[in-house]
Amino acid sequence: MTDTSITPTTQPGDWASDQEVRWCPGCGDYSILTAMRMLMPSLGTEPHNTVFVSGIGCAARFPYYMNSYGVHGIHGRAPAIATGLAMARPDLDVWVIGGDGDMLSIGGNHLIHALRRNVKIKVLLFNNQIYGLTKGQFSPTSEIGKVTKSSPMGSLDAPFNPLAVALGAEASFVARTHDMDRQHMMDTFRRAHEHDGAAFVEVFQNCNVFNDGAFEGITKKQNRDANLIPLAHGEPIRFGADGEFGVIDESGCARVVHTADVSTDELLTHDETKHDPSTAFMLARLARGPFEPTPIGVFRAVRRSEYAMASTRQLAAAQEKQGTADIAQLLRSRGTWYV
Amino acid sequence: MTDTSITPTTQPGDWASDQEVRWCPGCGDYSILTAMRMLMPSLGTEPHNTVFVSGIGCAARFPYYMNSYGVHGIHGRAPAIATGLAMARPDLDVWVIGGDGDMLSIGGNHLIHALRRNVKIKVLLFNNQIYGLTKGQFSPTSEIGKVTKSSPMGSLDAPFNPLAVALGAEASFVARTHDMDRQHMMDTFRRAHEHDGAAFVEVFQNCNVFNDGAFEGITKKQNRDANLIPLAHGEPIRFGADGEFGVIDESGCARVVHTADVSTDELLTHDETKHDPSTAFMLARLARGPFEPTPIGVFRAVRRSEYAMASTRQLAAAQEKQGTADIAQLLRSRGTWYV
Amino acid sequence: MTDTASRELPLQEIDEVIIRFAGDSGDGMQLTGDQFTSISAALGNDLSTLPEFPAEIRAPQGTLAGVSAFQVRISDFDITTPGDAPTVLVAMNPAALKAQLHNLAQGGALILNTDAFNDRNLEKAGYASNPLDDGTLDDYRSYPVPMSQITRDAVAEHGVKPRDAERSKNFFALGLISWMYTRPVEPTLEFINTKFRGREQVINANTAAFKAGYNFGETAEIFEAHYEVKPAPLAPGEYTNVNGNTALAWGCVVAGQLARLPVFLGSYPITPASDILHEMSLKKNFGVRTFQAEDEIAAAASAVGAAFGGALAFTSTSGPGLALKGETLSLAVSLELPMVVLDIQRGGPSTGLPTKPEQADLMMAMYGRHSESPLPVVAPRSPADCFDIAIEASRIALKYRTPVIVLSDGYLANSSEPWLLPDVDELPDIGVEFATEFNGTNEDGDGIFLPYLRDPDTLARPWAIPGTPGLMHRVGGIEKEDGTGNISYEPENHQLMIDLRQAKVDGVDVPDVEVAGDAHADLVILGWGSTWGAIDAAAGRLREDGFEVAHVHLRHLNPLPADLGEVLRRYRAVVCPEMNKGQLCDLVRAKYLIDVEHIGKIDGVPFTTGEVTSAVRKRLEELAGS
Amino acid sequence: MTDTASRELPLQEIDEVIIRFAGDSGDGMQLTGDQFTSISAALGNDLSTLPEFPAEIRAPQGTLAGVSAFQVRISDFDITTPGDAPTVLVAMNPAALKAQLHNLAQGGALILNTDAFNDRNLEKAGYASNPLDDGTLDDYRSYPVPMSQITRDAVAEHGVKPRDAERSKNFFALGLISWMYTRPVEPTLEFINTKFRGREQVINANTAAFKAGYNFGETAEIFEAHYEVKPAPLAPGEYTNVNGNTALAWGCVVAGQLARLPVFLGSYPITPASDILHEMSLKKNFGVRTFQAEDEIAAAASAVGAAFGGALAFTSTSGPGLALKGETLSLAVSLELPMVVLDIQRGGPSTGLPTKPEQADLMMAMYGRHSESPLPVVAPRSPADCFDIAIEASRIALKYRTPVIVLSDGYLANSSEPWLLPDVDELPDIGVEFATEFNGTNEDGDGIFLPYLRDPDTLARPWAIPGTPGLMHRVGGIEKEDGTGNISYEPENHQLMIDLRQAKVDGVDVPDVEVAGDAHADLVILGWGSTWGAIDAAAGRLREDGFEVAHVHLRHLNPLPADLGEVLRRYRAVVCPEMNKGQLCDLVRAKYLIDVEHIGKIDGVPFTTGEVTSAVRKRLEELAGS
Ligand SMILES: Cc1ncc(C[n+]2csc(CCOP(=O)(O)OP(=O)(O)O)c2C)c(N)n1
Ligand SMILES: Cc1ncc(C[n+]2csc(CCOP(=O)(O)OP(=O)(O)O)c2C)c(N)n1
Ligand code: SF4
Ligand code: SF4
Ligand SMILES: [Mg+2]
Ligand SMILES: [Mg+2]
Repeated sequence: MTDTSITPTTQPGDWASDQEVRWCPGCGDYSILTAMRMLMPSLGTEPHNTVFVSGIGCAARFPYYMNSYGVHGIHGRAPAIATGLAMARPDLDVWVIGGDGDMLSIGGNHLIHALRRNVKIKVLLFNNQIYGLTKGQFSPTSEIGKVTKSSPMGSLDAPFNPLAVALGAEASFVARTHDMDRQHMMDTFRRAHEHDGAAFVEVFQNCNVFNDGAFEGITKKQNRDANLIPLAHGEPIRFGADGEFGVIDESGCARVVHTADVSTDELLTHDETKHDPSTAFMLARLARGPFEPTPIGVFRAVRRSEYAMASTRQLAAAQEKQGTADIAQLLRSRGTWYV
Repeated sequence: MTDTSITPTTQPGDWASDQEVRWCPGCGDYSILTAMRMLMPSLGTEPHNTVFVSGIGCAARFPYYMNSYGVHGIHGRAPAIATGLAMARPDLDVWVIGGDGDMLSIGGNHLIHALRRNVKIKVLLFNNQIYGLTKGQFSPTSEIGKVTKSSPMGSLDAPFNPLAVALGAEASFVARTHDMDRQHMMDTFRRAHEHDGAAFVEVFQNCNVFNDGAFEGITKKQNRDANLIPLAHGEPIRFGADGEFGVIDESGCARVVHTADVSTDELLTHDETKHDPSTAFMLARLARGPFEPTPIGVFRAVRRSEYAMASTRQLAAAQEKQGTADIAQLLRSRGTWYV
Repeated sequence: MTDTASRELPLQEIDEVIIRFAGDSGDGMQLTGDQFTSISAALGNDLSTLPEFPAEIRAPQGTLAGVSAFQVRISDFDITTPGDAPTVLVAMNPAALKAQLHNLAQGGALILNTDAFNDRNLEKAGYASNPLDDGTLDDYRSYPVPMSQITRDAVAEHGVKPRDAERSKNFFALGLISWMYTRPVEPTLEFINTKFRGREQVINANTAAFKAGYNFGETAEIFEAHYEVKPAPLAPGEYTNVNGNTALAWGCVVAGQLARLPVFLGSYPITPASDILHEMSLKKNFGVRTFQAEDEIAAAASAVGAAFGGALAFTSTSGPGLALKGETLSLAVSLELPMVVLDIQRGGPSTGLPTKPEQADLMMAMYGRHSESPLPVVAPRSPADCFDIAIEASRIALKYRTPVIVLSDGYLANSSEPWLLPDVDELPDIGVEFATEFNGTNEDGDGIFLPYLRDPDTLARPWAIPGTPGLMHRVGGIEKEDGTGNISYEPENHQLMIDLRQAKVDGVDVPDVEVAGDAHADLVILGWGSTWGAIDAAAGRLREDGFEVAHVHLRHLNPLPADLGEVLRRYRAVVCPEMNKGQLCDLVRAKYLIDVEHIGKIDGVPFTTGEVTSAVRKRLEELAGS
Repeated sequence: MTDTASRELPLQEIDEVIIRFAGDSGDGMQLTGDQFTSISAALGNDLSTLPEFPAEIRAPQGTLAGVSAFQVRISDFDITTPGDAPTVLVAMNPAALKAQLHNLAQGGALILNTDAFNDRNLEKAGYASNPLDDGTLDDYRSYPVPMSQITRDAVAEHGVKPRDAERSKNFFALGLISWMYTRPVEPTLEFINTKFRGREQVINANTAAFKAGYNFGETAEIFEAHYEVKPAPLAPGEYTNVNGNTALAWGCVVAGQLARLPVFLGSYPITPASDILHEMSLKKNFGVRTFQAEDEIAAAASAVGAAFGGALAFTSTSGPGLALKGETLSLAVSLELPMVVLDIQRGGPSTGLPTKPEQADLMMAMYGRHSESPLPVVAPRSPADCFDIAIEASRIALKYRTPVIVLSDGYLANSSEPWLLPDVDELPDIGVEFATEFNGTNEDGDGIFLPYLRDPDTLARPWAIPGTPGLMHRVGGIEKEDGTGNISYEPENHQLMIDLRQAKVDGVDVPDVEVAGDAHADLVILGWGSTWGAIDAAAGRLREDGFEVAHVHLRHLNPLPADLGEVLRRYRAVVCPEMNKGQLCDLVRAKYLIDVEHIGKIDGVPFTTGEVTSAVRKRLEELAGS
């Protein structure tokens, strides 16, 4: 997956801004930041052609720490800001960073619309299943029954499955990674970057202050074998220390089986390029939460018309047809008369 | 599906308000209104226990024409208004009506959050794939390439599949019907009404002024056989004049086949009660648009905790534990001293 | 049939006429009015038009709710409004009569399609008896014409189905009115040919109906005279007829050219602003990118993004949408990026009266954001001025790096007037430079970029767009340190930044007040926005009546012209007609402690010249008496 | 160790002390301050507190960004503010010293944890040399105490891990301060036992540390004296200590009881308003339903829905959220349903300074909606007043069927004061009746329900909730016909409804102005909201200095008290201190044409008594001189 044709012109350190990083010590955001800084030199882009756009939240402080252009926007609106930017400047590498509250609560609508439009922005949702910056209320990904400051008797809200939301919203690129695996993050972010359209990546991120250990059931070293299902394009989906588990399709739903109990061709072969998102959806729904076998990797990566370039093509076609800008002609276009 | 145990205390006419209906002559909204007025008496509810809540748009004028309580809200916010109402008053029968712009564009976020919370509101989305009230701009369900006032060279926006959005958002009840089949509408609305939670119904609705014939490919009499796939719980999914077509699962994606080419048990048996929404999603994605075989009926109807009642239970539990309201005790709850 | 009438009817010269075409939405009244306007424009009349659309998309045929109207005023002198009351009403059916009669001037002419006055239509319009013969119309000059029948007969030979035949009756009416006001025939025949190109039958039918109408006037013995309105003494030059929304859209497109920047519009449809989105969507060849966002917040946010990227960014909306954009505009204020917000005001609160104008978003434009979020506000005063105001707003936005709000309204949006085309070469250069170099040094003496280092004159910060090597920086809505733009929670810095943002807006270069009329009068009428026409006309009438009156019309509402207080203090009375409850009044009162008196009206209908005249006259008389 | 100190140190009686505890976020300074407050309250002092939280969730340990502080003022007289400058600063590390020293009063006492002044911490705090011995502290009385070490030693015997031992050092500091100000020991020991119930080791460690601190004061020979602050002459009765957010939340809960209505709160978390949501979420046994919405718009919309359903509905937020709610509030204005919006103002624009107070949302509260959308606005003046204002806002909302905005701020939200508990039976009945009957008849004489038929006194419309047989009706944001509430596009009706909505708000029963201080002074200080304490104290100081000064503090901002103009006109000068750029000033200037002079400050820090005093004194001196 690594594109070796690119000779880095920058070093990871070139991507670090001069601002002191101010997340809580131990926060998962640090490792994501490191992964991003380490990845950047190999992408063949430059800091000055790169923009990080964010909303509000702990995650949303991310742009301050990257030595690129950046917009720290307002709560929930980053996908919309980024859409305008990406349309005006299809030449830029635009990343959107936000938390589960930022992009699934107040900003849910902008997210799903950006995804369906397939505008070339790379959306990383740092899912810590909590509102960090406002000090610990439940978020749209918190589990039912979660006791927080705003849900002292337990939250009543069924959580979103971010990947299911994205797939339901026509996302052409959908992936998941987690803050405990730098290489996997880098690979996944690279794939998002390479995708010609809107890319959505859920990053399981630990908030050690308000929701510590939310993803331990799958990301902790000793749980990974049993619960992390790495997706690899073209490969049958199997996992476990010795590949003893696999995933099959059962009338449209994914189910975990012992590989011993089924023949290999009964196992689902992962195909991220399928145009119909249903299989990806099925995989996204395999786990009911990060406490049972959960796939990570690229769920879907399909080509469809990228929005900003399509818009550019319309401008070109219009110029072809109507001629380029001519103010005098514009002012006369509804007919004139002389006095 | 008709509950015969209810003796109607009202007539359809009792549900008609004194306001003149003001949709364009020929608008599909009329037949939906008729279906609703005809259905109501058989539901065992009364006009004074019923509330229609809407946003803004042609569809959103609906509440004015029902002789019940009603709120004609603001653009996009009907699901949120209804959520507050349904929480404050779990005893009421709350319906939400809106167009594809109202509930999928500006109001998309409120819709998906209401669905995931499973608050007892019945959401009918009148999908005419256009902005009617503002006189014909493309909507989030308009097809790519659609030429409208705001997309003179064709829209670039990939449309949402409303059912996929709803399923991606954890909707516990998801159905589709269309304005040319009164009985099917009535059956579907009844099912929505009976569902103990948030119900989402997409109604294909013809806007004869700005988007005439959008659904003809499936709803026109002569196309129905070939393109309308009626879903029936527990039955294999087949359609066609003589059941010559069927639907199968192909590694998690739905596909239309000639029934002659497959054995009956290869056909998908429709199970609306499946907890995993993946099969329903697959069916929702079967058609890429209303021009090829498209399922109608109830895609999903599963039980999960209803939000308003869950909230009521928390209030009761709190009273049980902390005792009922006592102002004096409240004011002393942080400790006091005497001077 | 020739261009000049033949039956020996007197040809009376009149100085103006105000005609209102009214019919069912399906009757093509807008088209008819538009075409009449075009011919009159070509004849050199001054003119002003105002369409009136039904609130419903397509209310049931024949009902009051379905009435669509178009008012056009043509004159041989300079006019600024479409006129208070039509002198001629063309009513295609009973509903049109019922809905519009109250507007008609006393003794005005009524041209009625008698065929439509059948029982069914009368009932739909809510007439208990037939107004044609129950005395309802006694105070007017009625001209009953069986338009449907004659049209059907006239088009019969062209093989048009009877059901379709009647659809040409608007051309009959146009023909008749063209005869009455001695308009030439050819332009309309040409128009029909162009408009319906390729549909022979339609062309033939409409042509036949039009000629039938013209001939009817000439031959039917019901008209006493026909009329001529001579050209007005307009400044010589090339004119076009624009409404405010079109002019505004063109202004935005042209501003991009004048700034040498790509134009971006993020918008969400809303009456009466949608046409700006529509019009700008047609200008892709100008490099204009339009984005129909999912809502108004996204529309504004996308404009912020585009502005960060170096576009000249716009967002267009009406009141409810502007209310939604407040938080995002506060971000734009904090980011100090250029962008222009177009608010086409409509009746409120809430959904209100979406198709009716109001001027009640001024306070929201000033204060509809949390904390101290100052931004410049400007307002056009006429349809054609919308073009200039778009360029002026863009100029301010770019020069000062600030969001600017333009307050137009539903009246300006839809009404139109002849516009003397500007000399393209005389249009201002509003371009600004992007930052490309370091503008500071760090402790080590190395060059650095300070994104909030201000221009000492304008207090604008540098605009360095992504893609510029070396100038990478981050902007955000948390309070920023002066100069570096880094997050700062320092009290002194916050006070400084609050003061700087305010000073920047206060320092926008706004021209001094222009006093129209009698500078030395006792009373000045203060106005802003679309009331200009009515106030100007009222001042004219009052002067004709021997009063002295001054008129100050503000195009810049924030900041106000530096000399405004001083100018207003010269007068014994300052009155301010506004379609609101006194918003400009309050701004001026608070700022200058001048007792500006409000002349209010908020009923969805623009001020008439008469309303302004009589309100001001009353005050003038008081002053004279006192 | 006993309650009274034994070493023969003089016991000085003082009238007040202002102590600021400052340390790293993890150091437990809030707990320490709270507990000191509690003991002092029980001793009968008057008191006022103000916490200061770091802007970051958990900034790196030892850095300036991570400093958390708590200021408490105790006195033997009546006080209204937490004091301008602390007279005692407890600094647990170099960062705390660096961040806070500038606040300390000249000559103030510094109690320093010398153990924390190692190279690493000094560097983190940005000290080039050690302030303990480089002269930095020469102007203060420093008391260096090796707190970490003594704490570690003291708790060692309890088997606490050395790493954890230090965590008790805040109790050491509390013990020391308790000794200095002769606070009793038992309440804190009890507190420790309750707070850490079940965690024996922690109880023992904290107890040991606390006692060690107390004993250190008594035995270490570094203090010259200890002090006593006698009880204040507070009105007798039962007191509790509340901050503004808690009082506001309780007020909302209690308002529901007083109205006999279920309470609904729709909210989206935002600093500094979130605690209202948290607190109300804990009151489910009062039938309070809280709903954490997906955003602020949904929060407001859900409140509208709940109000339609018959609940007493609230929505709580801060500036950015209120900006988002504008369109929805305009709907609420149009629907004429009761609801209360709580805006806890913070520094802006945009994200601004989220943890700092400001009073700059007043204009947005007044005008942050499109068109003419008037609604009542009220503001509490002290933490305890938040309770009353919630009830008052609810009363107005219910009586007049209107949304009401409450403007609190981040200062009131977090600062606390002793609150003499009200007599529950004396709380007002704010209940209103739902409509249950027809209130009109149709042409046929049949009874009908007119949802917009108004009460002639209040102009409120009937509130008929779903479930009421026969009263089915529809409400909406399109303009409604007076009486029937049916959609109406009629011009006269629109004007009428605009006027009625305004008249209803203008007619809200607001008490007359209360003039505090010298009613016949030349100068009056006009204030609103949280500046009350500082203004009141400043007025007191000025009077002590021989000046006459009046003080008018507004709790009702819309409508303003009927006699406000008349009262203000009695004074030669009206000055108005506000944490904004002159918003109340402008409202009053526009309305009464009175030259209200702005005393501005917008740096995220509340006015100190000193600032108000000197600004007003200057003006008083001018007046005297003139
Ligand atoms: C309009 C608005 N509403 C609310 C807030 C308060 N707020 C800031 S961040 C946040 C949520 C943070 O949660 P998340 O997005 O999950 O990010 P995290 O801090 O967990 O990384 C909220 C509610 C705000 N800043 N602006
Ligand atoms: C805040 C706001 N933005 C925009 C509008 C304008 N508007 C009214 S309805 C509508 C969309 C109508 O389309 P849809 O929801 O599909 O309903 P339809 O008319 O097709 O039934 C829009 C954009 C509005 N009323 N309020
Ligand atoms: S609060 Fe949680 S998410 Fe935020 S910085 Fe701290 S650990 Fe990270
Ligand atoms: S515009 Fe379309 S959706 Fe609206 S009423 Fe007319 S036909 Fe129906
Ligand atoms: Mg989060
Ligand atoms: Mg629609």
